[in-house]
Amino acid sequence: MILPFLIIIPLLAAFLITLISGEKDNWAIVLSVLAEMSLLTLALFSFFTTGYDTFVYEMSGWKIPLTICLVQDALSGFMLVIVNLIALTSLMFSISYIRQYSSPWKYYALFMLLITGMNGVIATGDIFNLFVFMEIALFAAYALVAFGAKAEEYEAAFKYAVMGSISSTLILLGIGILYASTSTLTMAHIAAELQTKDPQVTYWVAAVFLVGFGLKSAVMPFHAWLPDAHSSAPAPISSMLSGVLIKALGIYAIIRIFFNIFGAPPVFLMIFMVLGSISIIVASYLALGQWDLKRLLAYSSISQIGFILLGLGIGTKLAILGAVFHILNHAIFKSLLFYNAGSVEMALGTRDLRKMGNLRGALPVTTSTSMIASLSVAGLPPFNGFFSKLIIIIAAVQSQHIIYAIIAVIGSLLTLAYFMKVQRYGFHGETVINEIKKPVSLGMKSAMIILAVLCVVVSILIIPGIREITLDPVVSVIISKTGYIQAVIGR
Amino acid sequence: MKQTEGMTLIVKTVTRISVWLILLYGIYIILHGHLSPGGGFAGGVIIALAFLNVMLAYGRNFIKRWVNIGFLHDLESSSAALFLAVGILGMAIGGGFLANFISHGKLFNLLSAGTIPVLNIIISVKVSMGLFVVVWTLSVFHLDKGGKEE
Amino acid sequence: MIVYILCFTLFLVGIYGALTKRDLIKIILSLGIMGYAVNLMIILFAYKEGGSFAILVKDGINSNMVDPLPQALILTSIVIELGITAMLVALSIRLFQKYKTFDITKIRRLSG
Amino acid sequence: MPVETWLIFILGFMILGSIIALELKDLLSAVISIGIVGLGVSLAFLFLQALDLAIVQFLFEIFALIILVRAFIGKEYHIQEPSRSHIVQSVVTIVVLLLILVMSINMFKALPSFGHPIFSTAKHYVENGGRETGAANIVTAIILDYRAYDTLGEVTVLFTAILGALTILRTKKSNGLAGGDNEAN
Repeated sequence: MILPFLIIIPLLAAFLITLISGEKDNWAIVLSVLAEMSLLTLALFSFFTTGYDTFVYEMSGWKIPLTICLVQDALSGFMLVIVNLIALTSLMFSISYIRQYSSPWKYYALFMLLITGMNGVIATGDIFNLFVFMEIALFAAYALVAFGAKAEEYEAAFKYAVMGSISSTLILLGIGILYASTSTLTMAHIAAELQTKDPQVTYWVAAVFLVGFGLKSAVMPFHAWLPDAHSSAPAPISSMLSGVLIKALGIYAIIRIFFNIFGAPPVFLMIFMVLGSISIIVASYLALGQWDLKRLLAYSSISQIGFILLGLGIGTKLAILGAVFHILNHAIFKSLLFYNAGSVEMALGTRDLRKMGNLRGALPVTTSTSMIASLSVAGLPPFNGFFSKLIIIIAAVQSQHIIYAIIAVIGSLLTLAYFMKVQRYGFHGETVINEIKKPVSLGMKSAMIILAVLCVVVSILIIPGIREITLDPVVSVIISKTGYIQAVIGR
Repeated sequence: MKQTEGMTLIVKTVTRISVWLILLYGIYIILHGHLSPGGGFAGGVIIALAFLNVMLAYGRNFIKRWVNIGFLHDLESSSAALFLAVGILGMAIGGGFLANFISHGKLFNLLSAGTIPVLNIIISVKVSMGLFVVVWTLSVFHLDKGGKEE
Repeated sequence: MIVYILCFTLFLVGIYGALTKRDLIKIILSLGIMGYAVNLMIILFAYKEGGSFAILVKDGINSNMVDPLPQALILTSIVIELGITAMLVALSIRLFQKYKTFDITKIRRLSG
Repeated sequence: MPVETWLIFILGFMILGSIIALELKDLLSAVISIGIVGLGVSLAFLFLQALDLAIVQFLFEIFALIILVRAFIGKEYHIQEPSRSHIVQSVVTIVVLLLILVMSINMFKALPSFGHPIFSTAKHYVENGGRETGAANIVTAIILDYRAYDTLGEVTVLFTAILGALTILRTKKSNGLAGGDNEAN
């Protein structure tokens, strides 16, 4: 019963914002923050009450497969918590950051629509509905990337929109062929039907989905749009895009479709491992050469997505635990790093690492939180990034994939290298900077501090007693593969 | 090139008659959406095209004098909110979100099928207003060529 | 079977345009072609031999109908396509205003 | 003539029209030939007994044409700018796409053949849709009753697209849409 509200609340907020808010007043901020706080509460509540159960909400009072259903299990609850947590901090960061643009209420309305789209994708149990809500999130993202109204932003948004549109059309083609061969749209029924059909169709559709969702999650051969889009957007949107959008639309959809519908065919796990390791190495290498802070972070996102995909591809219980944990960790530290970049950009008017200097005196909060985030993403103990990467590497060794383990280690070292570069040139350089154009506001500071604290606190999820109630149910949903059919149909 | 004055007198006269026919046809399509082909989307586009017809024939200033574009945009968002409200009512009264909670009536009657005609009307308002606002914005933007630098 | 392959060919023509054309308007048109092909493909899957439209008629029984569900999906898909067209047109107008060209090879301020 | 023959004819015509549209140098003609291809889709929908879709496709086609022509005419820009020809790239793309086409043929053979859908979920809609929802048009019954949630999503997509287009086109001095309050005169 909770799930419909996770779509209704942001949707209502978006419609009301466009109706009542004008240029000057603060209704948009009040409404969106209220909506987001209630969403986070609901998401946390749904995650902790679900456990190993699966609840299905059927729309319009009909039964599946006649209608659309929302599926609430540990995986969707987990993703909802991540999305809404990052969204809340992003809103806190936006309040003063967005004042520099005109018509901020449009920003908040689009932001709420972005949340609607992501929540809808995560909650739904119907494959066409997934497509529709994915489009909502993407349309909002295209407009938000172009929000700053600069030439580069339009260029990035156009590229993003073309790529997104190609991938969406591919996904729709895949959905159509699935419908033709199974005559249903509910994911659980599709999964049940596919087991009796010609595997050729499954493989073809899986290949199409791999390209489509690969484009959405920007794994390596399909990554071309990401560095432009994620570095051109306003900082809070960059953090939403890098932190959660590519995971909700890309990785989550890949998990649901490849594991729960197709039952994780070994060929595709192999492809995940290969694509993941290519992403790790090449994107880290490209990040090393960047001097634009936000572009560097965008490339870093690609390589961290590679870690998640590698963990999923290894496919053992431990590896999937690592991947799931890394989804959460990457959302937290990458969002924090984009906030850091945003506040530096606002304070100094540049994001070129060579033009920054020693910011310890001018921006103390930004500098110290960026240190935490950098160490975390580079995988140093005791921060959260260390544990998830360690788990993935151990799992790779355990399952005899020594080469992949070595690649992951090299990737972590490269990550450490380019974040040392960020720290060395960006925040602890020789020229001491004391003057800043615009002060970093309280909302921005508190958003950064919350995420920095989470970087440390989240590590405790790995402690056995806590892991059993948080991460283990999520892993069990993924690892049970087509157990999803039983959970949804045979209630 | 000053095109805000609209087209020739012949076009204007024809438009004055034809636009009402187009509107009538659109309304027919919307109201019979649950009985015959068509429905809210098709009808909404027809109504938007009728508005466009007026805009092309009489020029933008004519529209600007008679209609408040901001109001059209508000109408669009409020109809979207109304759709959601019908859904929530369905949750409160009927079996689930967006349930058809009004009595279904007799098959083939104009007043039948519960919430379906209501939703058709809401959708048509939304679609027609939204599409008209988009074309309006595109053509207004074209007017101040070069735009103002942000 | 042959209609499926022809329809898929149309889809590939769209992909070809989207990948190789250098003009913003041509790219928008290519995306449109891809959309048409997918929409038509899904409706092809719905056709039933000798079937008629999925509307009940007052007198007489319309028993042999085509599959109505894909039609409902494609209605949604057409609207989504119109939305993406509107947004891409808006973006390309803005790009024209900033760069004074529609050629994507000349619009390249972002590196890599 | 059977439906399939008509469809092959229409599809061939559409493929030809698309290629012409993509290769034409004059952009206005290209836009119009895409419009004709779209009308071909509408015609195909009629043959496939999808009446609602034929109407909607026809109207949206006109609308998309108006948007494209309205937006690009008068920009002193009708002819595609001469650009470096990428013959190698085009050839490689065509070869790869042909390979994909050849590899897909077996998959299409494995699907239910044309005119014989599986019809399992749809069976319920067709048999009971009218009685259960009160709507004679089964497609309307699906989009506004059984799967109304999708339609809510669709309305939201359109809303987002329009808001997005307005956001992209907003000028600093509100042009009458950004604020919605300065048009009151």
